[in-house]
Amino acid sequence: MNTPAVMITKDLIAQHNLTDDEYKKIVEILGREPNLTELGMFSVMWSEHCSYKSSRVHLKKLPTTGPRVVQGPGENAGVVDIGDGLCVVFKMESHNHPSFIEPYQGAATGVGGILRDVFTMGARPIALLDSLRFGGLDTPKNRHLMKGVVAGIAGYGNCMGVPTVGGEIVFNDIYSLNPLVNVFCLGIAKKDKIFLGTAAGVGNPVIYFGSKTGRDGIHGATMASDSFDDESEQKRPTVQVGDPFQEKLLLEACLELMAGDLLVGIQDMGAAGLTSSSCEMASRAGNGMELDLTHVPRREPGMTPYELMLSESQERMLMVAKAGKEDACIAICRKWDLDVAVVGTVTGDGILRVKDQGKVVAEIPAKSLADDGPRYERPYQPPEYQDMLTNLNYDLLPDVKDANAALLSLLESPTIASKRWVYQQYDHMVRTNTMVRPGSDAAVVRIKGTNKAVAMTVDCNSRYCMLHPYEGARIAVAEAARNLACSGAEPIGLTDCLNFGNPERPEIMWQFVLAVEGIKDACEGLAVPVVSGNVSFYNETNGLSIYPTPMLGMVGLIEQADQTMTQWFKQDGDEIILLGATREDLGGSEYLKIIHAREQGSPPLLNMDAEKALHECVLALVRGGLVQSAHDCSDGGLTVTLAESCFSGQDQKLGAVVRLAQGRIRKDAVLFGESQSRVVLSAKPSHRQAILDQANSLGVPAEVIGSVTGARLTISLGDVTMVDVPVATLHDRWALSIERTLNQE
Amino acid sequence: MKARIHVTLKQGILDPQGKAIEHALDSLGFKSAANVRVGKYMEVDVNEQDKAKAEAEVKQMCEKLLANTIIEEYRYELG
Amino acid sequence: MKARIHVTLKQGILDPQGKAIEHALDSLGFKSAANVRVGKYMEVDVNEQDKAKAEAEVKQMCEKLLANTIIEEYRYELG
Amino acid sequence: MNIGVVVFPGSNCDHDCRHVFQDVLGQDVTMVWHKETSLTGLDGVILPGGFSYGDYLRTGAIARFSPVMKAVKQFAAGGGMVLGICNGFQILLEAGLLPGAMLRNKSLHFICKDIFVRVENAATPFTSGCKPGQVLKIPIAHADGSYYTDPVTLAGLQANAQAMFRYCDQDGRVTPEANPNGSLDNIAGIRNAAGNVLGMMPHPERCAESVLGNEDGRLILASMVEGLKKTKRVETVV
Ligand SMILES: Nc1ncnc2c1ncn2[C@@H]1O[C@H](COP(=O)(O)OP(=O)(O)O)[C@@H](O)[C@H]1O
Ligand SMILES: [Mg+2]
Repeated sequence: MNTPAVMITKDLIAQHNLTDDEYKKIVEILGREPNLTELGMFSVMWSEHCSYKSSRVHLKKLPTTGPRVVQGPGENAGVVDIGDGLCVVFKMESHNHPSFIEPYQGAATGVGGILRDVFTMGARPIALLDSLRFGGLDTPKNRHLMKGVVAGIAGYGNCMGVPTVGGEIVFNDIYSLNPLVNVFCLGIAKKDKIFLGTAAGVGNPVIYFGSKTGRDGIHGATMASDSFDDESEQKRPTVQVGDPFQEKLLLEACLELMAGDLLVGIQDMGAAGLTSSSCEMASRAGNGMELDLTHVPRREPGMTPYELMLSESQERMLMVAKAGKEDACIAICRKWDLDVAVVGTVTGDGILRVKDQGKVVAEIPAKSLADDGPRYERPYQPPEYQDMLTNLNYDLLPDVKDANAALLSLLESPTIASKRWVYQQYDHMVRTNTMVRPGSDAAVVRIKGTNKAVAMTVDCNSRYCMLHPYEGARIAVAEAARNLACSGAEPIGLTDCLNFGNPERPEIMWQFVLAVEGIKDACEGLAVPVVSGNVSFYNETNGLSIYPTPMLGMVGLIEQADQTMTQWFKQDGDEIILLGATREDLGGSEYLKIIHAREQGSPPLLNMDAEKALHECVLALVRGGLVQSAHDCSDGGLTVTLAESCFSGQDQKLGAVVRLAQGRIRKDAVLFGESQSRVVLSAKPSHRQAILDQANSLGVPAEVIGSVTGARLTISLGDVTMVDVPVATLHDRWALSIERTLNQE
Repeated sequence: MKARIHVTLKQGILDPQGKAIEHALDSLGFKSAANVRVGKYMEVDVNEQDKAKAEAEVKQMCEKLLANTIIEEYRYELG
Repeated sequence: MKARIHVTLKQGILDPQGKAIEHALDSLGFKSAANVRVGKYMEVDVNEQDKAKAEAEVKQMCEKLLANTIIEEYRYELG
Repeated sequence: MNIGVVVFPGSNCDHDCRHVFQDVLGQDVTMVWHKETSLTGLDGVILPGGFSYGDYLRTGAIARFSPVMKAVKQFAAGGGMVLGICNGFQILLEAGLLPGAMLRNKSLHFICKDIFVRVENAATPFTSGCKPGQVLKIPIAHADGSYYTDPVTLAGLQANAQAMFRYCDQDGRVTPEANPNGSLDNIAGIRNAAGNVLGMMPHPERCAESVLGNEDGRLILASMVEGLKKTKRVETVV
């Protein structure tokens, strides 16, 4: 080892976001001071983003096993068996910080990253979903962010030929300086052809392929582990530019490589690039690796080992081939016009040894880099103001007077309004599998060559999570599963993307710990395993954190694709049935925010047994062919759900007349409260009794509340007509709201 | 006055489009062509007699809208 | 030698991108800006000492690949 | 029939076209890599949708120089049926197999949605299964679909009934509102003068199965298969 050319000073250590203790540990591991390249490698691998140092101890609690689980967390993506020798491979990831700095490229490279995570496992990606959070659209900056992010996702996903079949977007000013961009990807693979990121077999060649390495995104991983402050501007040169065309070639090349008997392991170069892919693959196999940077394809002259090891240039992969198969691998890469080079070998000594021009420039135990990073049990405690948020005196809020106006305002609020402006920019039909397009509770894609389909949804009500992280997280899981049930699917697995503020603050850590516990309990209650996930901390600016946003992506299986259900009414004369009980649940509702400008109160109560029974009931009804539509009640409550059922169908808009009993609870709670575990069904009158019997046998409250008829939505409470508006008017407000807002400049 | 504005990617930033064109030129047999970089060119009529004012205006336009200064740089001529 | 190539839409062909930028400039308060036209700008290194040859080469590139002469026109400088 | 689906780097509707011709319409399909120089043995050729060469520079501009395009030109010159869908249409334009060019959508956005087209000419091998004036619901998915050509060429297209599909509303009215991208004369698809090359922006392969809720596109693709059978018969007689 030659002596470090650069003195490792205290400043340098701090610039690499390493604490004194962490640095001491590095010296201990190496038995000497690191050189600059090594310091950089440790700093990226031990960053929050790569090492999960604040979250690991808590994530361990999540249930990750189940009869269908083929691969749980720890690999590039989770794998779940769907029968017929096939698996679904899925994961969700955030690209929040880069998207704030450069919305188009940030979002685009986020899509690129998650796609690579899925196709490195041997799966062909067949669907994307995106989950977005922006500040209110009343500022040019937020509009600019939204336009850029949506264009970036479209630009990358469309070019790749992977349909973006769904997603969700919520607008709240808390996200103005920290927008969230989470992307979910699902692929399909043969069960006996799953590839892992492992560098097994001493002597096997290590091959680099894809794009050339440039100076992009150096320190991207540490940036994602750092809060923004007023100096963030200076971090800008780290922006990476995506090349979806190159990624498309990479995808096809990978699948062709995997079809042959050529590979031992493969991994994409995501955050921390060549460093993470090499040390993680070696560590998983208990091996070492020797890399010679001399052979790494470069975009620019004069790149140092430090830059080469830390670059986050996109669209690159590392594979370990079977010895002797190098030429076959190289030929396939060349066919697809990719740069390719043998850059190293698997070694048996457990050391990641990096050479450049014949000299050793780094020498670190692979396992220390990949797995022995620091782990923190950070202190946590609720913020002082937590009680103030939940204690809301409803007596101070007058009950609803003009329910028509309230409904129109809710439909127009961008969180509820149609996201058509967004999903029309996404190719959501390529690959000809999309059975249910964006616009229903869950997206459904058929699996060619089988009778099956998979349903997918992403959900998280972060206002609930802010008011009560545990309950909010449970509700998010329940809502996701409910959306699947309404589509006719049974949940088979979950991926999460946990977006939070700075974990070094006890109140943020408290939110995190409670949310994880909520996910755990809800997943156990519904028997859904968590198979992959991602944590994004430090979503805060100048000490102001986002709402805790544990985003969930849930995947469901539909055994018979023709038993797929959508949310909109189908036929005049059908009856409308409400499953589930309505309580006085106004806390944290969209209604309180829009009408009373309050984000307060306790989130709705969730009884997991009732929720489970509801899913069972809805699934039985859908499979039995007894219902024509099923739509769960979420944002905006029963009235918004009914309105959406009237007009969200592409081909026709239908009216409804609904009569609700005037119980002992507030009118606004009946109309707009967000009680959980409720679903609005429509069905032929001849199926009424069978439906009520089915619900009754499962203990699910069920009530015929009206019928599909006419061209207006009319809702009465007792004898009083509360809502009476032409469906065309409702639709117009809902459908065009976002477009109108964005086109105002 | 007419402003002629060039917006190009900053040095070091990946230019996938330039790369693809370079590759295409090469396979078309233009072996002497190299280092293709692609940018935008814009013409804007600026209704302003005072050259200094017009210049300030155009600079503002570039900074605010026409160039994405995170990854792009710009230059302009007035006349 | 470096070729600097401008490819722009022919006069008379609607340029929605130019229109959109014009509109955006207007709402940003740049009231004096009008008639925005957007085109492409490309730089290509041409490894050819003879200027005439280089010029012929670049013209060929434009005709064959860089511009679609049904909708676009091009001009270039060499230096 | 043996149908060739050309695969350019960046094609992404190639599998979809194979699926429909093979699994839905029961034909043989051969995937043709863009470096191939011969199309012998094929009855018809599809240039599928996608982003060949990333759509960099202009859509279809680079793909048109792929080695296979020489063969496609010969194939078309010999009367072979060629269908270009979306990016395939754009490539046919750039290659000069069809007249005109594509401009950016008027909205500047990529647009993916169902639209309606009116079948302007049902007396062709690509549309024989349609009724004249029939309205089809077919999805589009493109950012550069605003068809443009000079007035003389346009007049020629009209005179020869070469404009095959025009964007219309649900009731078949060709209106500006029904034009999703700013195409000249609401043109959604054109054929060449000889009638054996068709380019269209909408994706018939995306709506050819009941499981996807719409089978209108099947009319066009099945017509093409029928058309191929007929030309095949003629060939063997001669
Ligand atoms: N960012 C987005 N991208 C694609 N589709 C979206 C996006 N946001 C919302 N959608 C679609 O709009 C519909 C309504 O979304 P949402 O109100 O979040 O549904 P739910 O409340 O049932 O989860 C869904 O079908 C969803 O997939
Ligand atoms: Mg829902």
